Parts: sequence; C-alpha cells; structure tokens
Amino acid sequence: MTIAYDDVLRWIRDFAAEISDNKQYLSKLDAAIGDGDHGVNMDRGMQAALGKLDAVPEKDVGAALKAVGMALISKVGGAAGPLYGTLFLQLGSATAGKTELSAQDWSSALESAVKGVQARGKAEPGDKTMIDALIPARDAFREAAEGGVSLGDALERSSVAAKEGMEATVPLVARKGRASYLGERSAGHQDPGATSSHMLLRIAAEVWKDS
Amino acid sequence: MTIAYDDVLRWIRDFAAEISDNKQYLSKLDAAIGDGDHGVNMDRGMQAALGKLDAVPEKDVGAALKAVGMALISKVGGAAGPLYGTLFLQLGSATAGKTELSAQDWSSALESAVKGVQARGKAEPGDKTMIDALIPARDAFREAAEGGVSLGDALERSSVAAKEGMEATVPLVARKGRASYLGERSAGHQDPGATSSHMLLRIAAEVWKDS
Amino acid sequence: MKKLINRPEDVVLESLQGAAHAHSDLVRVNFDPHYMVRADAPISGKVALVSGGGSGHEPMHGGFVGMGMLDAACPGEVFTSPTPDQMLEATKAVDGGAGVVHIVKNYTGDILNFEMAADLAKEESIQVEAVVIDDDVAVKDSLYTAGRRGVGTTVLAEKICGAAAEQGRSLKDVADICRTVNSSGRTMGMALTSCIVPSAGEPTFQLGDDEMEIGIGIHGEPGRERSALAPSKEVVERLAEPIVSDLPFERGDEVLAFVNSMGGTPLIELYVIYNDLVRYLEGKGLKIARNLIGPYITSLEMAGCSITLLKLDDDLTSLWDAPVKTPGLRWGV
Amino acid sequence: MKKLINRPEDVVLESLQGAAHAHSDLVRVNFDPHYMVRADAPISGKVALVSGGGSGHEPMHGGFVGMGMLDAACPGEVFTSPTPDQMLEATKAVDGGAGVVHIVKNYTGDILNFEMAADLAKEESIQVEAVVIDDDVAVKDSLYTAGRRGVGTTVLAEKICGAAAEQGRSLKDVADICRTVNSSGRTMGMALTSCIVPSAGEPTFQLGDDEMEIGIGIHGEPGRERSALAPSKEVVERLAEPIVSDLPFERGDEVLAFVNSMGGTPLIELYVIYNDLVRYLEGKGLKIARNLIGPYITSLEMAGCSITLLKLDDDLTSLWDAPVKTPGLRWGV
Ligand SMILES: Nc1ncnc2c1ncn2[C@@H]1O[C@H](COP(=O)(O)OP(=O)(O)O)[C@@H](O)[C@H]1O
Ligand SMILES: Nc1ncnc2c1ncn2[C@@H]1O[C@H](COP(=O)(O)OP(=O)(O)O)[C@@H](O)[C@H]1O
Ligand SMILES: [Mg+2]
Ligand SMILES: [Mg+2]
Ligand SMILES: [Mg+2]
Ligand SMILES: [Mg+2]
Repeated sequence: MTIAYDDVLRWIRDFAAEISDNKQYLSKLDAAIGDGDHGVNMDRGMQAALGKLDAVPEKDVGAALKAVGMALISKVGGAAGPLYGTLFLQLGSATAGKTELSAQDWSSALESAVKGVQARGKAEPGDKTMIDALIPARDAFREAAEGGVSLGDALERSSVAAKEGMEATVPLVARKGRASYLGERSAGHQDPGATSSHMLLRIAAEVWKDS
Repeated sequence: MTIAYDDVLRWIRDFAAEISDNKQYLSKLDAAIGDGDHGVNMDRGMQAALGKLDAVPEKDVGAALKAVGMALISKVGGAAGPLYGTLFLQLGSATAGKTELSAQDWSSALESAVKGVQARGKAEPGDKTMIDALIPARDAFREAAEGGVSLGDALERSSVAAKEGMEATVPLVARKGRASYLGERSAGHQDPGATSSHMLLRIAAEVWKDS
Repeated sequence: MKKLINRPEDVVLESLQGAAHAHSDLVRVNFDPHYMVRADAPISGKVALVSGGGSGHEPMHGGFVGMGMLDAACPGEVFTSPTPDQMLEATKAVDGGAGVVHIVKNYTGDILNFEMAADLAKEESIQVEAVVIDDDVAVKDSLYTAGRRGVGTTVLAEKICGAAAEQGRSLKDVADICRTVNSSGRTMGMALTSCIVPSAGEPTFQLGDDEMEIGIGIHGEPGRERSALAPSKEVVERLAEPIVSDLPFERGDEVLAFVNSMGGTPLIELYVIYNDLVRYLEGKGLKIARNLIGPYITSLEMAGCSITLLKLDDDLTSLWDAPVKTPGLRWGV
Repeated sequence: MKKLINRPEDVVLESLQGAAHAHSDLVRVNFDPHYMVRADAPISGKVALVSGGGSGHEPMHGGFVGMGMLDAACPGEVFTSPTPDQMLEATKAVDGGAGVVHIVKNYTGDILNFEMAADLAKEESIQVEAVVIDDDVAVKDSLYTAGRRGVGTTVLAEKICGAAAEQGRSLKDVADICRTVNSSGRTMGMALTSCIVPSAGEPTFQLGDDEMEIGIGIHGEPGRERSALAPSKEVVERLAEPIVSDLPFERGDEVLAFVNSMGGTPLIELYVIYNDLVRYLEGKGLKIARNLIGPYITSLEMAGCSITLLKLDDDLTSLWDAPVKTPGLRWGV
C-alpha cells in the first residue's frame, strides 16, 4: 500500500514518455489559444529531467522529485517552466529523505505542490489553467484517502477528477496566461496546461495502480 | 492612298486602348520569363502619351509621334521605355512636318525606327525581343509597297509578318533582356515585347486599312 | 514550412552562434546557459540593463546589446521565455556594483522566470529592480487577463534607459525612467499572415486570403479581432486610434512614432504606413518629433506591423538621441 | 495579395512620401520626377554619386542617400528602372563641379535609361562616369545573355565609393574604386517564395511547398534552377561555392561577407545562414574580416537570401569602416 522509490522513477519516466508522445497534441492545443509551444516546452524539460535522475542520491524520493523540478526550471522557460518546476520542487520538499510514499505522504505532497503553483501563478479555479485540473485532483485524492479507499483507487479517483477538471476548462474564458488575451475567443478550447496536468495524474494512477 | 494626320492619332489612341485592354496579358507573358511588368509599363506610358497629344502643334505627324516618344521615355522606364521611346522618336524624326504619310513615308519611317531600336538595344533577330516582330514587319511592308500592292494590303502583310515573328519567338532561347537570365528555361514562352510590337502593327493595319 | 534553417531544434543555438561570430567586436556570447553581454561588461559603477525573452523577435533583444543600450540579453527558445539560470548568470556577468535593471515584458512566463532570477540574484547581494513593460492596447479588460502585453515600447525603453545608464544615473533613476517610458508608450499590432514556430512546423493560426488579424501580440498568438483586408490608411486608423485615445495625448504634444515590421513586411510598405500615420497624427494635432521604422521587434516571418507612440519630453528626447552602438541600432558614435 | 498599401499604383509615391517625412534631417525628396538627394547637396568640389533602379529593393537605393554614401537615388516603379529625366534632374541637383558617378546595375532597362541620362547630362556640361555593377554568378554564359545582373555588390559599392568621394578623391578615382569593388565582389541568391508585384497582384512565379529556387535575381524573376528544399548548410554551400570558385580567392584572403534577406526572411534565419557561411569559408581558408547582415537589397516580401563576398584590401576595408549616415546604414558618426 505504498509507492516505492522505483515506482516514483517509473512515474517520472512514463510521464516523460507520455509528454513526448503527445508533444504535437499539446502544442496544438496551445496554438489554438496560446503560442503553440506547450508540448515542445514540456518535452524539452522532461527529457532534461530524465538526464538528471541518474545523479540522484540513492532512493531519495524527495531528491529525485527536486531534480526534476530543477531541470524543468532551467530547461522549460515560459509559464510552464516555473509552474511545473515549482510543482516538482514542492513535491520534493514534502517528500525529502523518503524512500517510499504512503497515501498520506502523497496527499500532503500534492497539497504543497498545488499551493506552490498557486503562490507562483496566482491563478484561481476557473481561470482556465493547470490549476483547474490540479485542484480537483488534489481534493479527490484527499477525500478518497481519508475515506479509507485503497491507494490505487484513490489515485484513480484523483485522475478522473483531473480529467473532469481538464474537460471543464473547455467552455471557460481564460483569465490567466496567454490565452487570456483572446478574451471570449478563448472559450471552446481545452487548456493545454490542464491537459498536461491531467496526464501527470493519469500516469500516476496507471503506474501506481497495484501499489 | 495616304495616312492622314487624324489617322495617325487614331492609331496612337487605339494602340493605347489595346495596350490597356491587354495590360494583364502582357504582364503575364513577362512574368513567365521576365519580371511581370511589361503591360503595366506600356500602359503607364501610353496613357501619358495620350495626355500629350492635345499640346501637339496642329497636324504635324512628326510632332505627334515625337510627343509619344518623349512621353514613353519619361514615363515607362525599364527596357521598353527607351526602346519604344526611341522607336516613336525615330518615327517622328522621319515624318517631321508632314501632315499625312504615303506608303513610302511609312516605309522609311519604319526603317529608321527599327534602326533606332537596334542601335539602342543591340538586339539581333532571333534574340527573342521586339526586334523579332519589328524586322519582319518592316521588311514585309517595304516589299509589298515596292511591289505595288495597296497601302492597306501592305499594312496587312506587315501585321501578319509581325504576328509570325512574334509567334516565332516562342521556341527561342532569349539572348537579350531579362529573359536571357533564364537560359533554356526561356524557351516555350512568347516574348512580351514582340507581342506589344505586333499589336502596334496590327492596330496600324486595322485603323488604316481604308487609307 | 519554408525556412532557412537546419534542424528546428537548433535554430536558437545556431542563430546565436552566427551572431557571436558576426558581432564579436560588440558582444560576447555565453552558451549553456545562453546569454549575450556587451564586450566591455561589467562596467564598474554603471547601472546594468538586462532584458530577455523568447527568441523569434530579432533583433530584439540580443541585437540591442552594446554601448548605450542593453548590457545583457537572455534568449529563450522561440517564443518561450528564458529561464532563471540564464538571467541570473547574465545579471552576475554585467553587474558593475551599481545594480541591475531587469526589463521584463509582461507575459506570465517572463514575469515568473525573471522573478525567480531576481530572487536568486538578491541572494547573491546584487541589487535588482525589475520594470515590467505592458504597453499593448489590444488587450482590453486587463483586470480579467494577465494584463497588457509588453510589445513595441520595450525597444524604446531599452534604448532610452541604456542612454540613462550610460550617463551614470542611479539604479532608481534608470528604473524610474523605464517606468516613465512604459507609462508614456502604447502599441497596437496587426498581422496579414501567421508565423510558423519552427518546432511546430505549421502556422500558429489560419487566416483567409482576404483576412487580417487586428490586435495581435508578438508570439504568433491570434489577436482579438479578425476582419477583412483593408487599405493601409484604414489599418493605420485602427491601430493608432486606440493608442491615441488610451494615452492622454494633447494637441501639440510631441511623440516618437515607431512603425515596426512583424518580420515579413518589407520596408516599402512600412513607409506607406508611416505616410498614412503622419497624416493621421496631423489630424490629431500631434507632432512626430522622432521616428523609428523597420523590423525591430518581430514575430519570425509574420507579415504585419505594429505602431508604437511614445509621448516625449526633453529628457526622453535627448536620451533617445544619445549615442548607441549595438548590432541592431547604431548612431551618434 | 496581402500588402499594407493603399492602391497598388500609389505604392511608390506614398512610400517615397513616407520616407520624405521620416528622414527630412538626412534627405530631400523631389516629386515628379521622383528623386532623393542628401539634405546638404550639392557639395562643392565633391564627386557626387547617383544610383537608382526599380523600387521594391528597399532600403536600396533611397535608404543609402546621405553622408558617406549616395548623393542621390532615383526610384523607378516597382522593379522597373527609372527614367532618364529623373536621373538627369538628380545628377544636376547633386553635381558639385567635380563630376558625377552613375552606379548602374546591369539590367537592360537600367543601362539604357542611364545611358540616355548621361548623354543629356553631358550636353549640359556635367562630367559623368557610369560604372556598371554585374556581380551575379547565377548568370552563366554571359556572352549569350544581357550579362550578369547587378545585385548585392551594389550595396557595398555604394558604401565604399561614398566614403571615397567623401574623402575628396577624384571622379576617376571614385569610378575606379567602384570598378574594383565590382570586380572583387560576387553574389548568388535564392528564394523560398515568390514576391508579388503590387500592380500584378499575384506571385510572379509559383513554387511548390517543398521547393526552392536557386540563382534568382532581385526582381522576382525565377532563377536558373528549381530544387527541393534543403537545410541552411546545403543552401550556403550552393550559394557560396559558385562565388568562391568564380573569384580567384586564395587561402588567407580577407573578405567582407554580406548575408542579405530578400525581404521576407527574418534576421533569426540570416544568422543561422551566417553561422553556416563562417564554417564554410573557414574550410576554404578565407577570413571574414567584415560583415553585413540584414535586409538591404530586397525583392519586396520575397522569402530567401543572397550571399555576397567581397575580397578586401586595406583601402577597401578602411573605406568600408568610414563613417556613414543614411536612413538605412549608419555608423561612425
Ligand atoms: N498564472 C498561471 N497559473 C497557472 N497556470 C498557468 C498560468 N499561466 C499559464 N498557465 C498554464 O500554462 C500553460 C501554458 O504553458 P506554456 O505554453 O508552456 O507557456 P507559455 O504560455 O509561456 O507559452 C497554460 O495552458 C496554463 O495551463
Ligand atoms: N536589348 C533589347 N533590344 C530589344 N528589345 C529588348 C531588349 N531587351 C529587352 N527587350 C524587350 O523588352 C521587353 C521587356 O520589356 P519590359 O518588361 O517593359 O522591361 P523590363 O525587362 O525592364 O522589365 C522584352 O520582352 C523584349 O521584347
Ligand atoms: Mg505556450
Ligand atoms: Mg518586364
Ligand atoms: Mg511560449
Ligand atoms: Mg521591369
């Protein structure tokens, strides 16, 4: 009922692969309401992150997650770099020194990660950003875990909530990030950052489903 | 059996109208092997020429033709400006002071016009230029007139010869003007300057056919 | 995609290498992290100016590094803000002890990354003042958005503040002048075509043969309004009117008029636009005292233009006229 | 056709009006006939330089009128050589008694019109020396053509001869330097897209999405060879190889490298090309001692580039470095 260090690495690697496979798709979403680079940005960053993982001190989940955060900050740029960088740095701080994560560990790590992203980006729910996928995912996981469902099921509920949050960005008018410049014309398109955030949580549920 | 002053003006006006009607066509021919401006250039010049005609001293054919030449020189630019300008200036010199033209007058006027164009442009027959329409037209007119056919028929033969000369430019590889830069790729296209020269002679034959 | 490049992923690096070869008399280029500093940096006792942003806007910012303008520029990937480590290293490389002004265009990415960099620089005891440029009148309702974008006024701010720093003015003074320029300058842009981000390989947005996009930014992002093609005269009105009515310009005011190509629009057209702008501003009683016409803040190969008006006073005018020697802007020396 | 213009027939006039408004400190513009002279013309005792050609190549030639470069420029209609009356009036307006050099690009139209103008000027007792620029290595078999076209080297000749005239050199000397530049400079160009002549309203030639045209001139005329798109590195080889093998460059020679945009190709790509050119010339043992990178001799909005190499000697280098103050080129003053 715990997420092992190797599971965390598998999650990072699979997320990197998912981003790589969906690079064009994410950039296309971004082209519709932004500047068309979200997939390319995230892919550049996650590839750099993979390169850092080998140098991580053995079996420290926090160190691995921080390494990903640093790589994203120094390789992504744009809005997503500092935001995803912060997300991973906060996940790392919350799990520093741990060799495995309990449901409670993951819940509070998610908590501080989302808090960090909001502190940096100042986005509120409904602004049509990655926050719209992250907050429902965080809340769903916490409720499920507190309600005593299995870790695997809690992760699945968190993933579903992220998906709903992502889909709910479609009709929204953006109020943060580049998409906000489009005003009403931003409605009718799914937010790219919410889409990549959903991938992050979906891959977690997939990779960790038997934990 | 002579070309009256008013006929000359009608010729100039009808040529201007013909150029205007075929502006796009001539430019299109030029686009294929040059820079796509021959029709526009000639039209700008002939419109300016029309504006000068009113100021011509009464019934002086030479003065009218010179006025056209000056207008072309100062309004056309490019290769066609000096060449057509010279052509009309020479027609004008050859007919200075005349109130009407005999077949002989027209023959020697054409003679010096073609000589002037060649002196300026240094083109030989077969170089794929207006010369390829002008020389056959000049020769055909002279032969016909010397052979005693009517002025109208001689003009018609001159027009037909210009047409054949123009059509014969199609397979030629250009050796003068912009088209020459294309090398072999200039073959297969009709020369725009030869085309406008044929118009000049065809309109003469049409306008003066009952002279 | 028709571009004179090698691999899309190498465009920024190779372009920077080319600039390093071309302008070694004026600038020094550091690779990994990428930044460009003026050849004589750091200059002891002089306030340093650092800017940066996504690539694809050349000559901005790298082309504005040199005497009388920027001390350093940080190029990001195409249309992607650079990262804090670039900005930190550049800031350290040019700090002459008098502090560093970060000139930041108002985009979420640029703001966030420059914020992180400023925090890191302060930890290393470098004084940093960040000034945000947000001059794009195309963005309405700035309360409900990330705010107005930083566009054309950035070029003018970099020139004017560079001159102020060169004169030995203090960190606070240079930053204040930058704020003054920002509050006195307004821009509006339009596009005839979309650009193509190299890594994307296709146009960011689609425009019909008879359409134009009004109120675009500089990242190939669509504008607020799509409309039928119109003559220059009308385009000028639709760009200049929101500028003039946004800034409290008064009859008799002197302005700097900046007519900018988005990259694919040639100079012959910029002068047609400038000609229409002269007439338009005459009608408003405004006098163009200075001008800048050309491709200075571009969106790759996008066809289109932007108009920036900056209200001048004597200080701004003399700072504008002061010598500048950079790859992209050069006079008086 | 997507252009920021009013009526196609007014582009040249309105663009010239715009330039007249923008640069009244540097140039004076005469309308009908159209020509542009430097604000302080005529300069007594100085050899004057006059050039001109079709419009659509901006900043050339009007943007090069000013101290240290041209005394006058005559703009024709788009891609159409100007007329003798323009050239005659311009020549008279700038003659300071020391004679006038006509810098003529080798096109039938330019040659014929400048010939007529020189004849007319001589009738008015002005000494005129015409120098023809024909530097385009794309034109082979020059015996069977109108000869090589005048392209990129024209810009360099105008700068260098302008400096020589400014130093007070004689008519013969300035004309000789112009001939030296012409015989030491070679250019080759390519296009990714056709341009659109405003009055024609459609592309002069059609190019597929995966095609480029090698060996183009500057009038939207097609080149000698059409081929598949290629990376910058290969394009550079295909442009530079015929140049290097045409001029007797020797290992160790110093050159000026001029990478020019045809109008629609942005600076970021020009630097990629320049970077590849540096490597290519290194392989040939040639040293780039000076460079010029940007849109200086364009074909309206055509995407593409040209490369010009000019073999330098000490005199040419110092004339290149000499001060110049024109709307389009400015340094050292
Ligand atoms: N202030 C913000 N807070 C949270 N997320 C944001 C904010 N601004 C933008 N985003 C997210 O970033 C995504 C865009 O990322 P990306 O395209 O990589 O950066 P950029 O907009 O700089 O090109 C958006 O889809 C949105 O989800
Ligand atoms: N040397 C020459 N002698 C005679 N005619 C020529 C010569 N060079 C070009 N021409 C004619 O000029 C025509 C092109 O004229 P135009 O397009 O108006 O000028 P430009 O080539 O300067 O654009 C060609 O089709 C050809 O008939
Ligand atoms: Mg983006
Ligand atoms: Mg032509
Ligand atoms: Mg971006
Ligand atoms: Mg022409």
